[in-house]
Amino acid sequence: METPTRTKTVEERRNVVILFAGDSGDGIQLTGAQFTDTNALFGNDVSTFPNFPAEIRAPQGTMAGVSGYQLHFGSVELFTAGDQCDVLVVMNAAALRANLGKLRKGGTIIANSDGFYSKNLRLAGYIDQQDPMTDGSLANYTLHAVDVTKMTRNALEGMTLGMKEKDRCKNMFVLGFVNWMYSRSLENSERFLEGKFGKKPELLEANKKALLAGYNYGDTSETFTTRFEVKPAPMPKGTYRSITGNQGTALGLIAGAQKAGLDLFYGSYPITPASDILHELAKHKNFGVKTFQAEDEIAAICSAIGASYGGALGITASSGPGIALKGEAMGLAFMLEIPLVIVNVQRGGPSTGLPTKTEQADLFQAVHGRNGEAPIPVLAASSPTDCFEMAFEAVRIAVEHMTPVILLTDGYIANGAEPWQFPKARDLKPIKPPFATPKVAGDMEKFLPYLRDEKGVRPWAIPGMAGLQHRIGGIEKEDGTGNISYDPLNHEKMVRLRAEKVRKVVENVPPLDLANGVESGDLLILGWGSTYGAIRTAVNEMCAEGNCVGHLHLRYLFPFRKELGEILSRYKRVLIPEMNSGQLRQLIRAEYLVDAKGLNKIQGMPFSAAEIKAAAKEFLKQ
Amino acid sequence: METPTRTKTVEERRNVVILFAGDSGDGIQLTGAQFTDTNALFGNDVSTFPNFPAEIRAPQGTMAGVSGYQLHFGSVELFTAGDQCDVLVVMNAAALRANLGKLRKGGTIIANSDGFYSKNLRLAGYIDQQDPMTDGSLANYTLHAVDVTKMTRNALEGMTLGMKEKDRCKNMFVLGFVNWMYSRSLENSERFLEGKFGKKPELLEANKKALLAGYNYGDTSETFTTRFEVKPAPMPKGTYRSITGNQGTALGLIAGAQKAGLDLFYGSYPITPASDILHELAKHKNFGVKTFQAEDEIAAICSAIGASYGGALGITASSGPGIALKGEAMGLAFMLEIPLVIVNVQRGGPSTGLPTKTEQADLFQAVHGRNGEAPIPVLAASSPTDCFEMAFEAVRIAVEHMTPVILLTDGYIANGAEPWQFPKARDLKPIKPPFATPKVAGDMEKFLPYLRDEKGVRPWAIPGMAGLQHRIGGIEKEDGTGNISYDPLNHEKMVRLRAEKVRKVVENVPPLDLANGVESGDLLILGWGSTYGAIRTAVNEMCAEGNCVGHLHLRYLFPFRKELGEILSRYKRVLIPEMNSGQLRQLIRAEYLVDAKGLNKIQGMPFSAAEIKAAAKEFLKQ
Amino acid sequence: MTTATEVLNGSNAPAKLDYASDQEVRWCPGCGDYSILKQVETILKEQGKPKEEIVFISGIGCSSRFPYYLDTYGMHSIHGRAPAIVSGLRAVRPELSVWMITGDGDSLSIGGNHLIHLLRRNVDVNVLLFNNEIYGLTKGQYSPTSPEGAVTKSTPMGSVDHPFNPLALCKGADATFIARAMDRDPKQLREVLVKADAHRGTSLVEIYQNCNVFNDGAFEVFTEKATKPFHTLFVEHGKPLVYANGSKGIKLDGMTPVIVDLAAGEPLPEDLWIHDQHDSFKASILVRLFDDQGHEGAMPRPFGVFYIAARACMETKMNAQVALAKEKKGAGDLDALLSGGRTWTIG
Amino acid sequence: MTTATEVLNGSNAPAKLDYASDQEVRWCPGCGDYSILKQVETILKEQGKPKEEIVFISGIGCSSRFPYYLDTYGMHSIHGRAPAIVSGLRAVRPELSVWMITGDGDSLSIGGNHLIHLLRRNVDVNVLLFNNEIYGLTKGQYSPTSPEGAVTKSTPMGSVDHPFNPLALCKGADATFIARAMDRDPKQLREVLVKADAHRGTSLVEIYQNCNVFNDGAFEVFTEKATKPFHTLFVEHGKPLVYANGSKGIKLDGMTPVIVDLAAGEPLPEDLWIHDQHDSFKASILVRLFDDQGHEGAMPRPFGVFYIAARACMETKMNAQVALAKEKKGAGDLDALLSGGRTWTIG
Ligand SMILES: Cc1ncc(C[n+]2csc(CCOP(=O)(O)OP(=O)(O)O)c2C)c(N)n1
Ligand SMILES: Cc1ncc(C[n+]2csc(CCOP(=O)(O)OP(=O)(O)O)c2C)c(N)n1
Ligand code: SF4
Ligand code: SF4
Ligand SMILES: [Mg+2]
Ligand SMILES: [Mg+2]
Repeated sequence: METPTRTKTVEERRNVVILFAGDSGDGIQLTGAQFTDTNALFGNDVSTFPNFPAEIRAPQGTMAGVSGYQLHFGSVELFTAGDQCDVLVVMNAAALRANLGKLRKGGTIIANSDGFYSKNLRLAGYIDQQDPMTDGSLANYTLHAVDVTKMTRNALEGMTLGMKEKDRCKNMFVLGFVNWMYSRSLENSERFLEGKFGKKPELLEANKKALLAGYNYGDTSETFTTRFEVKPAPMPKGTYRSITGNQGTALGLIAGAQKAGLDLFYGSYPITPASDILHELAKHKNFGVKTFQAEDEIAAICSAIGASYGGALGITASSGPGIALKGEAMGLAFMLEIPLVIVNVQRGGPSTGLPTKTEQADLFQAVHGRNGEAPIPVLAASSPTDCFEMAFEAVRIAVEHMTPVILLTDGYIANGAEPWQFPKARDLKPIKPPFATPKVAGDMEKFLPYLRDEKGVRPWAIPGMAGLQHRIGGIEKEDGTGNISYDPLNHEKMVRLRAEKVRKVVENVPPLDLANGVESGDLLILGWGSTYGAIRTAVNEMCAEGNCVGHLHLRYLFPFRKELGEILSRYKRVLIPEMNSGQLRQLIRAEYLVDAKGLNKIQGMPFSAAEIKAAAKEFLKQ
Repeated sequence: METPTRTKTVEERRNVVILFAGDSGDGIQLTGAQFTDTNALFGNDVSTFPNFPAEIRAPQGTMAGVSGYQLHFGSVELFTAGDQCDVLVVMNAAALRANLGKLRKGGTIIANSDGFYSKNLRLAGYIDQQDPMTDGSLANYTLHAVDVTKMTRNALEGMTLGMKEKDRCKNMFVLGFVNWMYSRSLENSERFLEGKFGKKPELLEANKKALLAGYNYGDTSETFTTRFEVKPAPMPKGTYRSITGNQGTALGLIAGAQKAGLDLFYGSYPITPASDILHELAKHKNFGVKTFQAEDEIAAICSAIGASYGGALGITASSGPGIALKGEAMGLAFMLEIPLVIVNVQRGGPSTGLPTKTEQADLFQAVHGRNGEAPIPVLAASSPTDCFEMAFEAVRIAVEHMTPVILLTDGYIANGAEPWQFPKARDLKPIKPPFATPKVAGDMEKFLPYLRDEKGVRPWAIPGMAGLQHRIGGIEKEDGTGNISYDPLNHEKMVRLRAEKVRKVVENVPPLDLANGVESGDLLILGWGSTYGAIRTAVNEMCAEGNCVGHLHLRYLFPFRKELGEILSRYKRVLIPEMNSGQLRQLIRAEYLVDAKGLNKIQGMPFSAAEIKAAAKEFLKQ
Repeated sequence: MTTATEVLNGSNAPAKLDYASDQEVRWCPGCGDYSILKQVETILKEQGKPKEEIVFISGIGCSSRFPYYLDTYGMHSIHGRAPAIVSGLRAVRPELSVWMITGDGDSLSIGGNHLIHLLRRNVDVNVLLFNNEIYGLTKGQYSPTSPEGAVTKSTPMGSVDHPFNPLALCKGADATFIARAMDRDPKQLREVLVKADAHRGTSLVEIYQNCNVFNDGAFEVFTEKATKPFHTLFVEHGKPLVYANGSKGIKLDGMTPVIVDLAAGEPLPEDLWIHDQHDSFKASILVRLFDDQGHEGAMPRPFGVFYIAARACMETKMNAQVALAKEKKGAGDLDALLSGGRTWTIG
Repeated sequence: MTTATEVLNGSNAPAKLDYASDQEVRWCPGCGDYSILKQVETILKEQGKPKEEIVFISGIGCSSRFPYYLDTYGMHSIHGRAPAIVSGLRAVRPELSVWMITGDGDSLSIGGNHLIHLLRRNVDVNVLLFNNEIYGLTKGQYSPTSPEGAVTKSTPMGSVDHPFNPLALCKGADATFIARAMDRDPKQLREVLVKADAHRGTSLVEIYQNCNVFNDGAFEVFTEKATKPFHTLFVEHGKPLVYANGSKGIKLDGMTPVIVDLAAGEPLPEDLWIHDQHDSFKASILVRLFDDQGHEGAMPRPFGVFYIAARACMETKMNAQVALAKEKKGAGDLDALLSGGRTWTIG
């Protein structure tokens, strides 16, 4: 369809941060995701940060019920969802009160005036009925009050839908309006609606009408004199899609299994924010993916161990509290020396903590959280797309090195989305399982299940392979035969052999490489995981401002690559920003005796580039 | 009774290491414990090392079935069970083959010749019937072959007991003999037998007869021309008893509970080598001790949490694999901020590992093995008697600081025994629980369950206290009220407040103090846990030999005492011996950026003083 | 300060129930949990026990938020572990009134083992098992009580797991009190709760609870006026099993229960199954009336108290042993314990 | 190389059973485990399945050392978790023959939850539950099947826990195959094992096993010649419940089983309970014959196959969904998956 347009001034913007906020019931996440999609399809770079309300559902209109979706889109390369917002779209008073702090001075507020009646104000906690719409407290911002409810209802006048259904279209009105505001056509959103409501023509019509009404409202209303335009970003040539971290992880795991020629078995127990990996994998059974919702996290990892023992790729995932339950079984997998991938989508801790918020405080748990000497490779993904890469890498290491592998992501990148120039299947590294060769009749030579190759890896003999029957378990084993052994020297030997095998894992991974900044100088900002975007942005800006700063981002947290020490030594100072109390910092200090400084934010919220920049500049002054 | 004696030459010995070894069924542990007791009562210093066969039972006569009990007794202060043995008492061929390596050249072997028939030799793995009794392979030792079985049977001639019962008295024959050999009267052993078989007069008589027969055999047989004497040790004046580490832990916990005026609730699931704590506590119900054998380790710790929530002292214990299961619940206890003591009697790992052997490889797990930022004080006991002290201390800290506390011991000190100059109840520190005061009628002020005192400790309000009803859980709490809070800044504040509270714990403990050696100099040997005796012995000898060496032994492993850094800086080198791959070493390096060297033995066996001395001298040369 | 009942009544008047806490109730509007909370508040109020002597322990799940909304002592613990926490608490504080709140995932998935051990030990606690046949808090995965074939977030092609029959499982674990109720029948729910509270031992009450967001209508046939009479069977001790407004009854053919039509007005046939809440064998069959209500000629689903048995509680026996030990050996003498009886003196 | 049977025969001749491994058997002399090992070896030999297609998974405990002694594939895993490992293995390798070896502590204490979930999912595995009513490996603490009052290392004043009735618990968890056997009756044990192996689904076989070191004689009344006839009831499908050398039978009075004397020679009374291994209601009662044999007029303890039900296995349904998905969508196309359908191109 063609969309009406009057001439209004159009201003160009380099990049825009817009935050949609409202009740859990207002369809905020969908609105945000749709607008993201449209801009991405248009060619902008995008980065998003969905911020869910706490795991419980709150009564409508309360602060506790506010759901937010922050979108950063631009004509330039972007690495974060943005520090401050330019535009705040709020469906009610609570949404405004909860997010006003994120809006830059002079920013624009588009408020659904229907969400500001006395009851909303009280539920939002505005004391004695003060009304931000009218009391001038928003003087520093451009405020547009729009009665979205009324106008949506008007637009759907005469349709036989009930009032409830009609009001459910409010978010489409808003979407239509922002599409107008940023000079986007409705085409993509309409295609989406057709896909979603294809079977419900009435709902489809209603949503389309609301969408168009919102668009037209912007176009016609006198109050909006200017619209904006954000040109496509100069992204590398290629085909893109948008992907969240949890999707990336799921796809990386499937791709890895496919490249290894293994069926994928996913044993898991639901937990926020890891559940979406289970939901995603369950959709792809035609890839030989089997998902098993276990009775608890222990059964989840043990079922995965059983699957790997059977010759499939066993995978389990959870978040902190669930990972805590898997420690004993990780020890077993470590002793069995079979492939296993353990994903931890970190959330705010300790204990139940802040289930819907992000944090990086499970690094110690990943590296040290087991009884006995049980070193396991630990990887971390730094962005939604990197979740794919590192999930694939986790599979490769687990299979080719016959070891459990821990992959750390977190709530921020797990739910955040960004454009992804996805690879071609054929370009993905093949993965070679070290399968043993079954005995042919007459071959009397004894099979040694713990005989190691040059990488220190043992053969993978699975049930069904003739002549390779053997017994394994969690008790210390005799070198070679794998039989139970209580011999003191054998124990020490095996402890060292297992550690050596894990150490060798990082000999076969890419050498360390700066993310950006200078090769040596005054300051190295060393990061891991989801702080990547914020650090990279900060370092870009600092370099532009003439500081000698470099950014190294670790994806292999245990063991470290050997060249790390040398790189650290090239800088006068080392700063380690983490969303914890300094866990990587501790490991770095212990390994390299470097007096690294920590920048620690433990608020269940990602760093802003500004925070990192400020701390770095402070540090440089010292 | 008076025991016959002929005149034979008596040689004096400063200290003696004797090792009893035989089948699990031979009553070796009892024989060793009895002889230990006799020597301790006589006034020797003693130190023992019972070495159990692997958790499974092996067929009689096999290497796998050998049980050993090593006793070091002397007229001087002793800190270990001894590096090498002077005397080896073996009941069969397997016992000899398994332990010959521990016997010093020129040492004495007392062998039960009845245990060296062809079948025994084969089961013991002596190839083609070679017989150590005859093939001269023991030329470097003094060998006494004694047919214990026959002589025991002869001694019990005419008693109506069955052959099986009679043979069960073999160990008493041996005990009688060594009592003679070391000039000890049988009185103590007889008293013991009377206590044990009081109700079974026939068995009592049989055992006494065998005991006396063994004694007389030494006295009469011509082959034994000399007996030995070990004079009492110059121990501090006072009253002593003998105690194992697990007994010490149990008593320390009870004493702590008594001093705090709390009932003790022990929730636990059996596991080697921690089970004996459960067995010991279960005997003392008259102290208000309740033991609960839970369905698993998770239920064990959770039941203890429930008990502490109810105002009792909740305690749980296990070993590595069981502790691994408790991580999530520790996080809960940490968030609830209630008293809880978690004991880990470490064993060989990882996974099921070496269940009956000792190791120190769970330090990382104790310090870092939880999700989120959940710092918990970690203590470690250095000897059987220190288990009492540190268990008491763990209770004090848990109660007065309202926090879970982890106490680490290990299989070596848990099963080992030493003399203990036990304290008087009244001399033990009183422990003051920070109970809240119930509201009196009319008091309308709101109770704040998370309001902290100067130590950062919250009040302990238990069900039944009027007006203090409140709700707590594992989700992040609002400072003061303890209500659920998802506020970002509150989260960071609470993380820091909880860490600060734990940091303060060590402000109220004794300042660090060298175990022995010089205050500053060339080398500090830094230890923790059961390596105490070996390090202390090594350092004593080195100092005697004129080296500038000091020995510091940590009992508080997390957090560290503030003066630790300064002490480390007083020495040119730091050596850290551990029965792991260097876990304390890592924590020390991270905290103080000191290039400490590790001495690591991972053989399920304690260090010998000689091993430590050798490594230290090597290090001094560099 | 909003309280459960205010939200229930949609009113926001500051009226405050005695046993309600000052915390805002945060379940989805329309959630069955509100009704259960209200019934519990009501009977607490009726009984008037001092608040400080009441403790609510829960695990994790929407249902497990329950303790926050009552002004008693309460712990919102970790997923599945409430039974173990309750066991420790009861062992040391047998005089308290303890309630446990749990969901079908919390108690039958991750917490299944602790639940069956709680039942065999017969710890004195009232267990309210909120069964909504879904994982609510994690937003809609199937649970161990979801019917086979259930299409949920984690089972796009339908669940392949045969569900638990919760009461059959509890009976198998030797529970001493078993009952079933539903959020939509407040009166019957209150009656059952009062009996559960009166029982000494573990009182297991399964409560059908509607999750109107992720599993709306799961129990419609039992709760809706039109269908309720024909699909529900309310059992009463000593009374025959009769339902469908008296038009149908249940008798036993050998050990197999069968439905019989009852002629209006006529006296009831002799051979109807008479409910005996103390008969373990009968209870073992009664819990087996668990037909899929979609099936032709399905047996109705029983509600009410299935079974009550008298058996001493773990904590009672535990405390008796402590008392006995003190009586025999005398209250612990620490010095005697420390010296251990076999000592020697030096100097 | 010593094999199980050598040790059994006390002989040390190098004779080697086909299915025995080269590992020395390390149970205490006289342990009931030897007999069970021998019966399993025997039926494996009889069936002659290729060794490489057989897998034994165990937990931790004396009994769990079992897999080491057979020359098949085997895993000695961690305490209580064997059912979960089995579930994952079966899901990906449904063609294998899988056996699970566990003890009363391993399966009913720490592993209780995994066991009941295994049963409800009906994973196809033969579960041999070695019940010796004690923790053997940890040297003698009471277990969830130890009788109340049991004096053990951890219960000097006697256990205060009411024990599980293992088969009642399994029936409550909707097990599809339930049987009981004992180490001392090799013939009956073999018969039961063969039936268990033939069943598609989880075959739960409780085996009374004597721990002669820590709980000697726990099952004497059932195993000793003199008492066995009067305390054991061997059930057979379609046959009346008769025991005590034919002198006693069991009939049902309503739902309550009662003992009746049978006159020698006379035809059996009509109303004796006829065992029907497919009747779920009857099985629910049969598992309840669990009297303490010390009591006057105690019901005998049933042995044999109690119950068999046909129900699809979890792994069968799981693999069917995968097949269906492939049929519908075609075998996964990785490129299609990666592109995800909504793409845009730059440049
Ligand atoms: C150890 C652990 N695993 C998983 C979770 C995530 N989780 C929270 S509640 C829940 C299940 C909720 O279902 P149910 O118990 O039926 O309660 P409902 O929300 O339906 O009332 C899960 C899986 C958790 N909090 N902790
Ligand atoms: C996580 C964990 N907890 C505890 C133990 C110690 N443990 C080993 S076997 C066992 C119980 C053994 O009893 P059972 O399962 O009946 O087997 P049995 O030895 O009697 O054959 C226990 C508690 C362990 N190995 N791992
Ligand atoms: S999700 Fe379901 S169970 Fe949870 S509060 Fe909402 S309606 Fe209730
Ligand atoms: S302890 Fe008992 S169960 Fe274990 S091997 Fe010995 S006799 Fe058998
Ligand atoms: Mg639920
Ligand atoms: Mg057992």
